[in-house]
Amino acid sequence: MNQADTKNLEQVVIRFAGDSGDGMQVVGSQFTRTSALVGNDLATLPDFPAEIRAPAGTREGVSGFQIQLADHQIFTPGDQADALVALNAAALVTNLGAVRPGGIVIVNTDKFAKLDLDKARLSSNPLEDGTLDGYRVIRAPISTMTKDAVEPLGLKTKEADRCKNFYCLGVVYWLYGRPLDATEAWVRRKFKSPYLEANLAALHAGHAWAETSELFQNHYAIPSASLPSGDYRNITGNMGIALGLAAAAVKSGATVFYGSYPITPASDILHNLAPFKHFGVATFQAEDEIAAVCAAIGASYGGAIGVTGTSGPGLALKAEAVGLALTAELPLVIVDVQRAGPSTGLPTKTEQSDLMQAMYGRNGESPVAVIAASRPNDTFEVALEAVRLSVKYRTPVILLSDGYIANGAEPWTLPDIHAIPRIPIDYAKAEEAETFQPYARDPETLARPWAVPGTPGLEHRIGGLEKQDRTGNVSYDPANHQKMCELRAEKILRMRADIPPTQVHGSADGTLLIGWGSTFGAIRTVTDQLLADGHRIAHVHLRHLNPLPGDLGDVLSRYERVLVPELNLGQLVRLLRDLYLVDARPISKIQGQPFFTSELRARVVAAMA
Amino acid sequence: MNQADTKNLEQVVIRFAGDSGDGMQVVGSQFTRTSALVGNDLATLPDFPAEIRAPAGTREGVSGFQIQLADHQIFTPGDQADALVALNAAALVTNLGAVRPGGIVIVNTDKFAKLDLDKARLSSNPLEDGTLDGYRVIRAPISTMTKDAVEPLGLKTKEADRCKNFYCLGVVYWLYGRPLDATEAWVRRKFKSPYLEANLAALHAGHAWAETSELFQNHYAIPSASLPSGDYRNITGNMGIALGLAAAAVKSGATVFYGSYPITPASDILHNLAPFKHFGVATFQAEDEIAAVCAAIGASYGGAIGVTGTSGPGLALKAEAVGLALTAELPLVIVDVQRAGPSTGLPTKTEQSDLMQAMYGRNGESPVAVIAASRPNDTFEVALEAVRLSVKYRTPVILLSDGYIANGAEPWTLPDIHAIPRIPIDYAKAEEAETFQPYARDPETLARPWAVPGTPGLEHRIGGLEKQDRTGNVSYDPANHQKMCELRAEKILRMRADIPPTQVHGSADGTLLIGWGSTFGAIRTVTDQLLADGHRIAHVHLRHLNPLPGDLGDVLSRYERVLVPELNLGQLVRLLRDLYLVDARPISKIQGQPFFTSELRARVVAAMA
Amino acid sequence: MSTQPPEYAKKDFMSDQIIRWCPGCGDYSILSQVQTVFSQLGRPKEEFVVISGIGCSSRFPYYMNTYGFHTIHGRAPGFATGLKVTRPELSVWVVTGDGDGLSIGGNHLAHLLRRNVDLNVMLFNNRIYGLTKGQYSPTSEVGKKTKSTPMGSIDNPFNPLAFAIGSGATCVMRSIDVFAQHLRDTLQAADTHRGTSFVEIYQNCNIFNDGAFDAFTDRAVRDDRILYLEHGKPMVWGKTARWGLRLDGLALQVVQLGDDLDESHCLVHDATNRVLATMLADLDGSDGFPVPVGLFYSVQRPTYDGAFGAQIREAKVRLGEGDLHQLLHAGDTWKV
Amino acid sequence: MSTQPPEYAKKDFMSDQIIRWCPGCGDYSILSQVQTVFSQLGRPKEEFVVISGIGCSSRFPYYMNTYGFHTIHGRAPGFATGLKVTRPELSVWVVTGDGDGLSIGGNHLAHLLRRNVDLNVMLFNNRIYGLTKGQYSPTSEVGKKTKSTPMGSIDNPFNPLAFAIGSGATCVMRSIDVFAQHLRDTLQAADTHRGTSFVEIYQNCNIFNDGAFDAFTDRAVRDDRILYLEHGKPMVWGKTARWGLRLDGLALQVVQLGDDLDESHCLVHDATNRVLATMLADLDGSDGFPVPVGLFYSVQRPTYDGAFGAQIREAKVRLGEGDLHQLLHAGDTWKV
Ligand SMILES: Cc1ncc(C[n+]2csc(CCOP(=O)(O)OP(=O)(O)O)c2C)c(N)n1
Ligand SMILES: Cc1ncc(C[n+]2csc(CCOP(=O)(O)OP(=O)(O)O)c2C)c(N)n1
Ligand code: SF4
Ligand code: SF4
Ligand SMILES: [Mg+2]
Ligand SMILES: [Mg+2]
Repeated sequence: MNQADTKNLEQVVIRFAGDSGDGMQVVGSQFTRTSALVGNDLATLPDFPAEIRAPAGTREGVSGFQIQLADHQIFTPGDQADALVALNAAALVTNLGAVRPGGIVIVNTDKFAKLDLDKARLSSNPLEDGTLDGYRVIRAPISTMTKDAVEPLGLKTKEADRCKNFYCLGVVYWLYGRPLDATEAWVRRKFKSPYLEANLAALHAGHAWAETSELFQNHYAIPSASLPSGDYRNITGNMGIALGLAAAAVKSGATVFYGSYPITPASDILHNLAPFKHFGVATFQAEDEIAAVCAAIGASYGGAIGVTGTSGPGLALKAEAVGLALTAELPLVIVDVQRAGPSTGLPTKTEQSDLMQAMYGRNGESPVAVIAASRPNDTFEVALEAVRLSVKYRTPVILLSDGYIANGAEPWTLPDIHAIPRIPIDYAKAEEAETFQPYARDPETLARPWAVPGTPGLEHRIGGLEKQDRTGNVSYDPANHQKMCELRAEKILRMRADIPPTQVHGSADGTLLIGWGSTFGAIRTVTDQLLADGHRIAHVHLRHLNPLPGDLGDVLSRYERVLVPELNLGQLVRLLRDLYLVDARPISKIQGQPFFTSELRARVVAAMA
Repeated sequence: MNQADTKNLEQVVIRFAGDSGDGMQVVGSQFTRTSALVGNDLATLPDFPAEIRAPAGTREGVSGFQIQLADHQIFTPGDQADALVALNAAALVTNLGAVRPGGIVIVNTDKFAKLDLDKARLSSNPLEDGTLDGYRVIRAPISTMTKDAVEPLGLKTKEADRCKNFYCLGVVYWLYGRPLDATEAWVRRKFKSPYLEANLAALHAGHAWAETSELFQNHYAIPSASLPSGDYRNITGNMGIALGLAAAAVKSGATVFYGSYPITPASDILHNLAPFKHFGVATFQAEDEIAAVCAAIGASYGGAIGVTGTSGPGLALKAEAVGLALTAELPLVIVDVQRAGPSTGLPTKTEQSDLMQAMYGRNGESPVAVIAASRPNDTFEVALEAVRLSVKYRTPVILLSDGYIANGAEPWTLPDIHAIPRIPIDYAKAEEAETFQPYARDPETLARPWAVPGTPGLEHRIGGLEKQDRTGNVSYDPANHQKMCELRAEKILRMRADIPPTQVHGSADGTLLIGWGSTFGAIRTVTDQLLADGHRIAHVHLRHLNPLPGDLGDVLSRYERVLVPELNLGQLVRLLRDLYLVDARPISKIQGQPFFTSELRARVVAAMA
Repeated sequence: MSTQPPEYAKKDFMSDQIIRWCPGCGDYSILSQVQTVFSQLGRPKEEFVVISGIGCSSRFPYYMNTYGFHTIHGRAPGFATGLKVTRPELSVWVVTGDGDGLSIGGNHLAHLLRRNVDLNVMLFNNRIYGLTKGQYSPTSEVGKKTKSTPMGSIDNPFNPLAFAIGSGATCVMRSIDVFAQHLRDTLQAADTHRGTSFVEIYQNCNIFNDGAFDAFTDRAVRDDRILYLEHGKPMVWGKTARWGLRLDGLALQVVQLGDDLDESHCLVHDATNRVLATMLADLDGSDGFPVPVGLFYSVQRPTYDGAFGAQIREAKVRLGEGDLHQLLHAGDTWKV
Repeated sequence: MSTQPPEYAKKDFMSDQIIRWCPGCGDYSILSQVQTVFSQLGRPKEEFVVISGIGCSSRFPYYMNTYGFHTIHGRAPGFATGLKVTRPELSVWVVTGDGDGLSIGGNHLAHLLRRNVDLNVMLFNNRIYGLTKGQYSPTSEVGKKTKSTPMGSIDNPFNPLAFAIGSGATCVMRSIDVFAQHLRDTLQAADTHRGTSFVEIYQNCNIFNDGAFDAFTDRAVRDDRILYLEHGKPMVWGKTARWGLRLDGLALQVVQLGDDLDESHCLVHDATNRVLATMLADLDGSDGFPVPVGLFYSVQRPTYDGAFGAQIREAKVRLGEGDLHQLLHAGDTWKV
């Protein structure tokens, strides 16, 4: 029995890395589940290779998963790992840089033969050449030990080897004092004999080996966090949006029609929604992005809630049709899960570089609402909000997410479904036929009637040509055009009434960090750190980007210094400078990766100097 | 013989209006030519109906043409007409509002029968109901008089009636003391017997009638302007761009490949270029805007100068491909002849509402150069400039024109073709094969080599994925992505070296009017008027919108007040506020029409109060 | 749908908008026939939706007193698909042109046809871009001189019917603007077909391509040049003389009927035969062959909207109406 | 082109980039054959240009040591057309997939084919979207269960060859990733054809659609299921037994060869017959019919790039090299 002490940790960052075929994402999600179930707060970052299946053992084929867990609220998956599990040579060399000096490195020594080193383009063996100096290295023949553990079950060598992810999981579960039961139950549900038994055997063997091998100096406990009480589950951004759209269908009673053309990293929204047919969600895989958005508009025209989802290049293609929806004044939600551009860019990497495209990427004066999710666990709400605004104001709403939010997972407090407000759908009725005018407007929202085909007496024609106020007939009248352009712009501004007062986190003056989207975690963490250090600093994170909150100008004016961290070359900062004439300064990073807390902190501190 | 006095005028605005089938554009262009030949400065504004051929006699079918001529430099076709020729009832009622109180109105009384009034949706006859009170009305049975004039030539009634535009022209030529010879020569070139004789007969008859009928109190003379000496011709924006592109082919020795899909008001560029094949211009009518821009990029990839032209909706469709060109770092010129949006909007009307789309309408950080023509007679130069920048920096350049520039005509001083600098084309050479790197850069311009297929030893692969600096190989390296994004942005900024110092017209302090595009004439006129009135006011008109001139910040800082007149809801003003943090204010008009001088003046004066 | 079919007159389908086509344009005749046909289909007016792209032809919806959507260039099939799959009870009609439907919009049209969404497409083929003032289109003949092709166009045109068949269409027809009765009959048949009915309508653009179809639509020659295709009928035509089609291996052959040859020797039209439809689509009036109009091809295949709705219903049967609480609580949840 | 054809080995066409397809992907075999064929075409390496869209298949250019352009999704035909008409001396090859070429890019492909630009299209058909991880594609069979279609897809697939023929293609072929020699021969033929050569290549995606073509590509059954089409050759196939195709009216019929029937009783392939090509394109291996591969259709028609260049040359002959001064001074000018 290993006499290792148990040490309490406030937080820890763990990274799993192996070949794409090694099941690292499974390990990551099991570790996440178990940690959530024991009550830690956590945040995760999967790191897929761009290739579908790069050759096994190569650097290109490495798949990783990072998780931070803590006994308090946290917002990021952590900058540097305290522990790394590396299943082969390529995984080790590509991930070692992410480990803090002195961190634990568990390596599968079975995958460091000459062939493995060649595949990883290594000329010397990192186990021997000093690469690992300064780390606490645990060398383990994981492949062999796994094979031994599952031997009795008679699997083929290849199949036996596939169990090694559970072996690792067992090791790490012991190391961080996690119970095995949740994973055991999951394996029982997911696998059939003999794989069920084999995976369990590997899991237990790994756990036992860690406990008995005396290789570990300590093992650790991370007490549970005092999180708000409630029911929790883990959620990715792409799942949160899908659930939010399903909820919109239920809460409105209208069909949610999701038209989409697959594109990384948005495709999973389509995949997640496709099985929700019984919730009143209809999905349509179109021949391209243009057909997808047009079908969504066609569905909205018929009284459904038209939604389309894509990433940046697809948003570009949809621009013309979005312009039609905004002049036809029909509901339409466009989800843009941003990825690194320009052009095809780095399709699997994250970025916040479509804000300007969302704001301005259409011909003519074509204002649309823009809102953004800031973390996986607000995507549900943001999706509902997008539908709500779009239906209420009858205008396109662009919902910005990004690759980091889309694929990252974090615990989400399940909402009480009864507390979610209904989304009122008020089609124009046959009884209004006498006075019906297709472009009359609600005095408060400026929305026009939603008069759907099939309603007797409301027959009318709409289109992309400029329309006469009220009648909707084609009009070339100069003054009317000005009026309609102004009305469409004003309609977006009216949404300010739906935006709650800006929440400021931190001090009432000094430096303001203002952000949007997936930088939330990094900015919030840095803000808290600097507040703790006695700085006068605050954080505002925007959900509504167009219109911006009505009180934002006032908020901004209270601070000496406004800094805008973004994963682009400076986009929100442009809007703020333009609108409020404040000398807001960008803190830009454009590397296909989120901010590291330490990096952002350093840059904020430098800017404050 | 009419004893009418000859009065000298400094300037006069004349408007012709008739049915689309009445040949008003011919009359307008003949009047323009003749006035140009006698040495007036002038500016014109054609006003086409949106329909191809609306039913004759209806308001929708009215086609108009306005011209201002002067004995001094002018910049606009004028706000209000001093004289209107109206060939039917619909033309009269739709154009009367454009005539100044007390102005001359020449009406064809033959087209005011009940049927004509019905077609024009008139319940009473404007010749009788007081509509024309306050104008100097000349009532003339123009149709009848034309028929009589051409009778001897034996034309069919319908054919005879078609000559009435020349009859009008004869009348107006007499009224404004214009010689007939240029038009006579043109008719002789253009028509065959008996139409030749008929049109000449109508022209002379109109002239004679005006002289002898004693209906006119005066006739007028507009002395010639003292324009810079040189050879002149009239030019429309769409022709200027076509000529500029032909000149670019000649001056570079490379093929200019123009790929386009027809769209109003850009189609004429394609039409104008198609006959220029012997200049090294190749034109391609593609199946859509996307194919058009892709073909242009393919041509650039092969060493041609790829150009594509469209209007706003088409620019939206091209966005994704423009992103590829900018990351592939290939030359590409995109001409956007703007029209009123959003969506299909008012396709035949002018607007400046695509500036933000040009700047930001693409996914990712995707900077491109943006330049704008400001009047028909600078389009030639601007087209050359677009090609020059694009070839030199190997990056897309968006050239903004608009419907007003595209179809408007004004005199253009023909450049000395020998004074036009060569456009150097420096393809990478086979001899460089040893050291060739597809993404190495010119230290000054940051341009990468233009290595075209067919060059031995330079085989390489490019694409839309992020590329490693220098080698051009696909790279997912975070720091490299940041570097490449910054390099692409920097490349655009380097173009500042090519922008001449900002020319300020007017006072060195006070109020600055800053504009771009087709508002040039209105802004310059207002500035001159206000300067004359003793105001401290100045005008800067931008050709380069991205990057903005390097000295612009300094210029702006010298003025107390910065006003930005635009035909949109405020776009350049956003760029200026963002970049320079000046409290620049918009003066917006969005009515499918240019600013009237008087209107702009009033708004500027109000803003200065 | 109401149980009692409403009684309409043509004028009930005329909107109050001023028509903005050139006087003499073939679009007028088509509009008139469509208004008449709609009034006779026995459906409430509010169930008709006319969706178009951009072009002269695509102005069509404005003139129909039904629901109408004048969308963007080439994309009408997308809008129509989204509408029809969510509102299958509506009668959806797409109006497009040779530019709108076969140039920028060719792909959407092809995908509509392979999916077989139960709606009707009317492609007004005037072999020119009307609205943009006369450039050649993908159905213009080679060598066409237009403003954009002063030396003549050099692209081989699409054959719209061959394109439709190659894309997997289930119903392919052709009619002509000036053949009022035939056009009405054809549109009636389009309405009846379950699945996408593709109707090419030759339409004269008297401004930019006048007389494009005169060679076989002119009253004087019509009867000798046009073959009216009807399923199960022998393929014969001609007024002054009688002609018929026969099969010669894999080619069609024209024979003159007379003493020893009569209708019974001619090929009988089988509209379910895709190969035959392909061969007929090829005939363009040259070499003594007629120009066929009417029903080229028609087969039954499940419709996309039908299958779309069926899957939703099946999901509801299998899984019950979705329970939102259950959905959110699916998978691993935990309590804090 | 150099007069002395260069001597190349396959490896001269292998680039230095690491190949990023899944191990076992059918794309490897295609790459290998293309490298071999290019090395044997007798053209300088620098004259080859490979242009692709987006997809696993569209990664192709990176692995060829030629000029290469990995463009955007579905648009490769546009780039290739712009390049070829301005640089007709180049050998241009388009690589696309069933998603790239027939979903988002169907229209550009159709227009390329009707224009007949002299280049070669290789469409890797794996009946799935590989790069985006396994959604059904426009060539997937009805009922295909994928992440986006958990209850099975409901769209009738395109038949790529029928689509190509319907679009006006002049040369239509099919080969298979694992038929190395056949694929090489097919690509050689594509190179030879003047005009757009359209080659569908069945390609196994072993990750998302493994075994899609096993039913007729498996070594065990191959010879009994595949019909190799060659112009002028009787259409017979089979190893264990011999089978042949005959014409029965407008339908093909399978006959077993033996005592009283031999090759001479079978249909002889006429690759210039579009109707026959259409019928052959329909065969999918069901009902005892074979899966045809090889040359379905090939005719000569003027190429777009040829006519494009000819008009430019003709303009220069007729009008002389353009004189810029004259051009600017054309029409009415005046002096001040
Ligand atoms: C995106 C876009 N591109 C181009 C246009 C310009 N445009 C309008 S209609 C048209 C062609 C119409 O041809 P067709 O469909 O044959 O209609 P027709 O006018 O002949 O009836 C074009 C190119 C447009 N409106 N939108
Ligand atoms: C504009 C745009 N939309 C969507 C995508 C995402 N996407 C990339 S490849 C692909 C489908 C590829 O299918 P296919 O052409 O069959 O290639 P395969 O991967 O199967 O070889 C899609 C949808 C994209 N890259 N760009
Ligand atoms: S241009 Fe041609 S198609 Fe268009 S309305 Fe006029 S006649 Fe009809
Ligand atoms: S996903 Fe399929 S097509 Fe793509 S590389 Fe892998 S095996 Fe090949
Ligand atoms: Mg047309
Ligand atoms: Mg595929």
